[in-house]
Amino acid sequence: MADQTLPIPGPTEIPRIGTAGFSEWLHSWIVTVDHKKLGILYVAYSLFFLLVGGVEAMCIRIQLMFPHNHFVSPQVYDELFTMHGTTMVFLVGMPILFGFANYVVPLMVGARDMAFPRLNALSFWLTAFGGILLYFSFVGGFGLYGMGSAPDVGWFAYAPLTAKAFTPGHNTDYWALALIVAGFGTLGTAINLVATIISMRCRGMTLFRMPLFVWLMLAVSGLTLVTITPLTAAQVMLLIDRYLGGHFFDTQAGGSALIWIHFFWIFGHPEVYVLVLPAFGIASEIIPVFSRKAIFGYSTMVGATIAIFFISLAVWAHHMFTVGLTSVSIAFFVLATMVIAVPTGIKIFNWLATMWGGRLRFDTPMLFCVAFVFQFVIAGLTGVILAVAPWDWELHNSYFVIAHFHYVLVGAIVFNIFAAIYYWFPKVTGRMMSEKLGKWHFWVFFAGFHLTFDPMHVVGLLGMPRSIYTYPANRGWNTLNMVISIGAFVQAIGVLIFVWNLIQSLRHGKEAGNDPWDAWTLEWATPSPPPPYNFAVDPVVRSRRPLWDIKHPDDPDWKYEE
Amino acid sequence: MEETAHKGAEHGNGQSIHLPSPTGWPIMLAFGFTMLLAGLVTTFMISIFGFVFIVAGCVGWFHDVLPHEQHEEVPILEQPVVITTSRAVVERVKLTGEHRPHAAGGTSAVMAGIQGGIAGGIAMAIPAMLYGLITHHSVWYAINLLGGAGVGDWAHVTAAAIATFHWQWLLIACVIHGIMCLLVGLLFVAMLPMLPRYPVVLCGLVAPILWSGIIHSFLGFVNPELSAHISWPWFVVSQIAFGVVAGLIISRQTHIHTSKHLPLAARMGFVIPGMTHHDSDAGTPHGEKETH
Amino acid sequence: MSTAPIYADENWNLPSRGMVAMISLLIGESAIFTIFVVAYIFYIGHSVTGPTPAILQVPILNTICLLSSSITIILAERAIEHGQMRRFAFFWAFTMALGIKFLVGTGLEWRDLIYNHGLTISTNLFGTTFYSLVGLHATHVVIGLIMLSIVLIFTLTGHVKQQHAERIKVLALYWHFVDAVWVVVFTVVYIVGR
Amino acid sequence: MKRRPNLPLIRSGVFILATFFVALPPALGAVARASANTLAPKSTQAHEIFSLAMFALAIVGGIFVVVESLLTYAVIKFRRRKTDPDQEPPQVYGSLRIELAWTVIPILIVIVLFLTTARIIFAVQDPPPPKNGDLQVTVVGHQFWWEFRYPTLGIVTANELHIPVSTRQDPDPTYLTLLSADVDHSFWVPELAGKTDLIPNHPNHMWISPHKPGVYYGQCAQFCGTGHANMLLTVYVDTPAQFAAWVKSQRRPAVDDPAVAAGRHIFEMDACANCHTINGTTAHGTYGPDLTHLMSRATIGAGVAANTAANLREWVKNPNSLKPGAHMPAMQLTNQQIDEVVAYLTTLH
Repeated sequence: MADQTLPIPGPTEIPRIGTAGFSEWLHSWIVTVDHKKLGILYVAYSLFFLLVGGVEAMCIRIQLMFPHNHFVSPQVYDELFTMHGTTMVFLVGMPILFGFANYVVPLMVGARDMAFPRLNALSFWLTAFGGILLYFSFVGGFGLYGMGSAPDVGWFAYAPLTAKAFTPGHNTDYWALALIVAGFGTLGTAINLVATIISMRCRGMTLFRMPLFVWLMLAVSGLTLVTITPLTAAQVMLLIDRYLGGHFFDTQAGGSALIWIHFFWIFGHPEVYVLVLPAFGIASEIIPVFSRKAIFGYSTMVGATIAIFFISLAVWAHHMFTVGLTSVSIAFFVLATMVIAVPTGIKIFNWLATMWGGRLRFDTPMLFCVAFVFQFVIAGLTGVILAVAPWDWELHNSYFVIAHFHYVLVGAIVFNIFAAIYYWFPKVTGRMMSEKLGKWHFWVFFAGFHLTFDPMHVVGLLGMPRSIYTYPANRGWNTLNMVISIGAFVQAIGVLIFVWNLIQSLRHGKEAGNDPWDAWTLEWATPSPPPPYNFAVDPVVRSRRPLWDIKHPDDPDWKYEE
Repeated sequence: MEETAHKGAEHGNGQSIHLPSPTGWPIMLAFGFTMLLAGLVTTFMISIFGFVFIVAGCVGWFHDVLPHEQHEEVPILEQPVVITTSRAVVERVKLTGEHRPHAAGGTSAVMAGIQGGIAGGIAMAIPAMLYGLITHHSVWYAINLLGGAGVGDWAHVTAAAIATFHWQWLLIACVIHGIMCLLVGLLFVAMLPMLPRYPVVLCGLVAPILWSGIIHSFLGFVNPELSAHISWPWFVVSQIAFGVVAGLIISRQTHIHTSKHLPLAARMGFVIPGMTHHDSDAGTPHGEKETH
Repeated sequence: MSTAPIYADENWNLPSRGMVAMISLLIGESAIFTIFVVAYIFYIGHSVTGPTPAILQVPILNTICLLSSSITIILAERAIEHGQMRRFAFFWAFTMALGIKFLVGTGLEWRDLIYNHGLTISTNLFGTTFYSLVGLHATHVVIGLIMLSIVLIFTLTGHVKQQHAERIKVLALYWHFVDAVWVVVFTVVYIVGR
Repeated sequence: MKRRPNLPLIRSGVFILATFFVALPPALGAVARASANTLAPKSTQAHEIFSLAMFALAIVGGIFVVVESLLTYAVIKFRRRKTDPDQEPPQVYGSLRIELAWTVIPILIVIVLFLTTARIIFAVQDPPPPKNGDLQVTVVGHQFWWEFRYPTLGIVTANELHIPVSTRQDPDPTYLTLLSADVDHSFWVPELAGKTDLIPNHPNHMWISPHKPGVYYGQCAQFCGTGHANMLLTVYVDTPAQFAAWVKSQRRPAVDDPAVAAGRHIFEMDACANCHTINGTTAHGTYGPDLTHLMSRATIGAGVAANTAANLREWVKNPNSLKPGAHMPAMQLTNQQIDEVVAYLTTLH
């Protein structure tokens, strides 16, 4: 048999939260430089903002339930959708995925910590304070309806609506400044991750033996380096306009509104891949474990990742098919956008092939991952539809687009975020999450998701544009909007079940042991939760699935890997 | 894990491990930076306040790392980690010894596909140009059809215009033709071993006719101008020329005939335990690294 | 039981994390500069009123100073590698002097533009893009000089030793980047844009 | 293990998908009284887009059915059963051949789809240049209303665009030049054409060849501020006779009815004249819509309310109550003054 007892040491006791030592406990989290604690902080912070952004989404959906509804004023509605978008992308999506990376990547590559633990702490706190500054806008300054001066120009903040002439007050400044702060944090994390992945790998962990999640985080970090920075640069220009009287986006003085759109989407499109690639990474870890098979076509997956990395930098103008580009440049961006579907398709086929012939175990993480694959196929195909530029002239800025990108952001990314939480929760806390509540969470959220976003495609095809706080009653959109809003509430219930599960399992979950899923990557070779030093002795690996090699000494992976 | 031999080699003495000590300076620096910018939307004093924090944070941080990094000693506690599985048995795809596949995958196959594609592309051009020469007395006719119509900015072009030389159209035609031929070559090399019998018939007859049928069904929409000027019999002849040449080259180079009796999994080129040529060198893990 | 031999690769050398991180940072910085350079190029000739780039004087001396500081910092790197600390301090200080000369030159140029030509950041698009791009670069020079001066202080007090060569090289890489960016900025602003 | 593909299943899948995308919107759109359905083309451009859309939909629909069926099959077939022995399935590390196949086939599909798309892009976006006599309209986007100028006809109007029908036998396309007075907007009438943005300092062009007379609805499709949702747009496609009559009526100077002279006086003397134009009076403002033929329009406030005396009264009293974010201030007139102004406005046919 393959049983093997390893003398890897770990703490005998999980540190408990005692009321007596509360200030000490709090202090230990504030001054920590441990990648695991920072990872937890990231995830906790993002989950908090997930709820906040979710509440904003609920308000939006209540407002749109009926035509001519008066739940919120137009001004507040604009603030809500701007803050919803900004929150979900910058305060939920990126931090939570970087949080997972923070926790898992050093463990996966067999390192004691990130390359720069203090920089890691700085990055987290910058991100956190950026979020707080953004939300301070609700109370800072004077505004309509007690909403303060929250940004109200859309998360894309198209110039010249952001110019002082059109948005006096500090709404836009809050948006730009908060994102610059958070952006520096993100940049720091990206640098840290690249350095960790390149320079901190344990003995034997060659690039082509890294788990796919690590590969994808390497790509994401690289992509972050070249995408967050253009946004920061453009926001600095915006602030120069607003504070120093510059003219970058001042159309009265010859400035260009168009160049902002370019700059924003040079950031904005790769940003989608910054968010979705970690989700791919999560799926590439979970699907093999629950299919009980090695990932199908590891090298192709890596190749597809690299292809996506490069192509994603050349597709931004597909957000701009209606701004009046020349036909030739539209054709170029159509081609680039369609081509990126190819490596993405390869990934989907490879996940399918991983499941094919496996022995699928539908624990909650796997359920979320399978739903992810199912929904991501649709998201990808509606993406191809939107890449067909003439059709995009009809669909651009309609609810079809909203449906498409929520299929990516929720159907793919949020589903994988949940999968990841269910998957790594035992490692982080030493306790399992409740399977029963997990299944409830999955099915309720799944139903709510489809109830919300499937009809959104139709309402978009019926010509409903985005960013509108009210709509005419005679366009045939009323019933569908009602259905969408109901779906949103079903999703909210799903999320509440999840939160309840989280709290319950933290206290009463059953003991997990170090390797509850019978998995294969290095993080499962440490106690749960791992000790501060991760590995008492530096691990040495010979294949992509080091734990498989131990569990199956007669049939180790390194014999077969190309 | 195999690394038990390394225990306690580098870090500490087996009792404790150096880790960077916790520090409050990063949060102070982050707070200062946020305040510095927050001053822009509140009052100037906040910025000054933030600046003081930044300076304090930088100095404090500096003392953390210089002259040498501050560490804390984390004691190692012995806690056994069990790495085991209840699923020790791994099923195998049943294969007998003579079913070892030949070196069908890898870069050599890709090269064969590329060569087949190029050769097929050249062979295909011959009937196409012949068609132009016979019907319109111009070798450029077929090229212009592909290149001019390919980019879609044709509107009611005359046959005479199609028959004259245009360098842009030639260029575009070459690009489209080249890409398509390479792709189909690669597709052949991927698919042929799965259907190992009569490769030349498959490539040279079945595939071209299928392909022509598919194209015929939607070309009228993809490109009406091209569709209006195309001659389908000649089109099929060109496709067959491609298929025969590409199929011949690929089947020669990849020994497709030898894989006739293999099970489907082997013909599909799966890398599976028991089906790989790595089997024999199990004890030399150093060897595998070079293959990356 | 496993009989697989222990896999011990004798040569397990990974790149230095400091160098990797600095290269990553510089990739990000390049993206920022790219955006500003693109904006500058895009807006050439778009100014509605006010001074045009024709008023610019080509800062030849400044450029020579900054570019030669790259050479002196290389000499400083070599010195510390060989443990010649005095030589290191000399070249390091020389590098800083060249950097300061560059900054002073830029300051004088700006003063001339502001007071003699009436060009400020809010005058017109040329002013906005010019001061932003050159100012962004100057900010990097200032940050570089602060870091260089910290190293210089610690060198003079004897805290910097040969074993710090690795970190010094990382810092020097940043300085090289600042110089390289100047080549781009110089070309765009003073040659293409004029 | 290998089974024949279940053709009836695939067909029904395609059918359901087609229903969802193609049949459902028109079915729902038919219920709507003012449909803005993207799948109900009524012009040359929209027809081109629609046929391309159906082609693309056929392709992605096919892929959808194949991939999702494979996924469903895998999930059902390879799920762990209670009776399964607790052991690992055969490990498969990959297959270069298969991966090559599912790389090359999508690329071939992409090429076909791209070439088709490119053709339609050129066909729709690069029309033959306008001939002499083709109608040209300048559309100016404002926060939050539309200004339509017919330079060749000397007409300026707002929010309701009149263009002639353009049959296949007798094509008479209208060419639009799109400008913006302030921020980004987007001109979108789904049944007539795809959208084109109105961007300051960046004139854009589009053309429409509507096939069927009628009224078409659309609205601004680029977020432009508080009033964005109420920046509606109506296009009247007229028969040649109707269009000629409309042009004739619009070219007359404003009606001058002595009975409402008091209202006219308030209009000219008060701030109204700073922003609005009424031909034949001293009011020549250009910040707000031209009111010379106000009563020829069906709605006020860019489609926010029907053009009735009651609504006009409400509007003059406090525009923000009807349309939050509207730039027109409440004019602080007495009730009597409001009545007089409204009485004057209702004469402007």
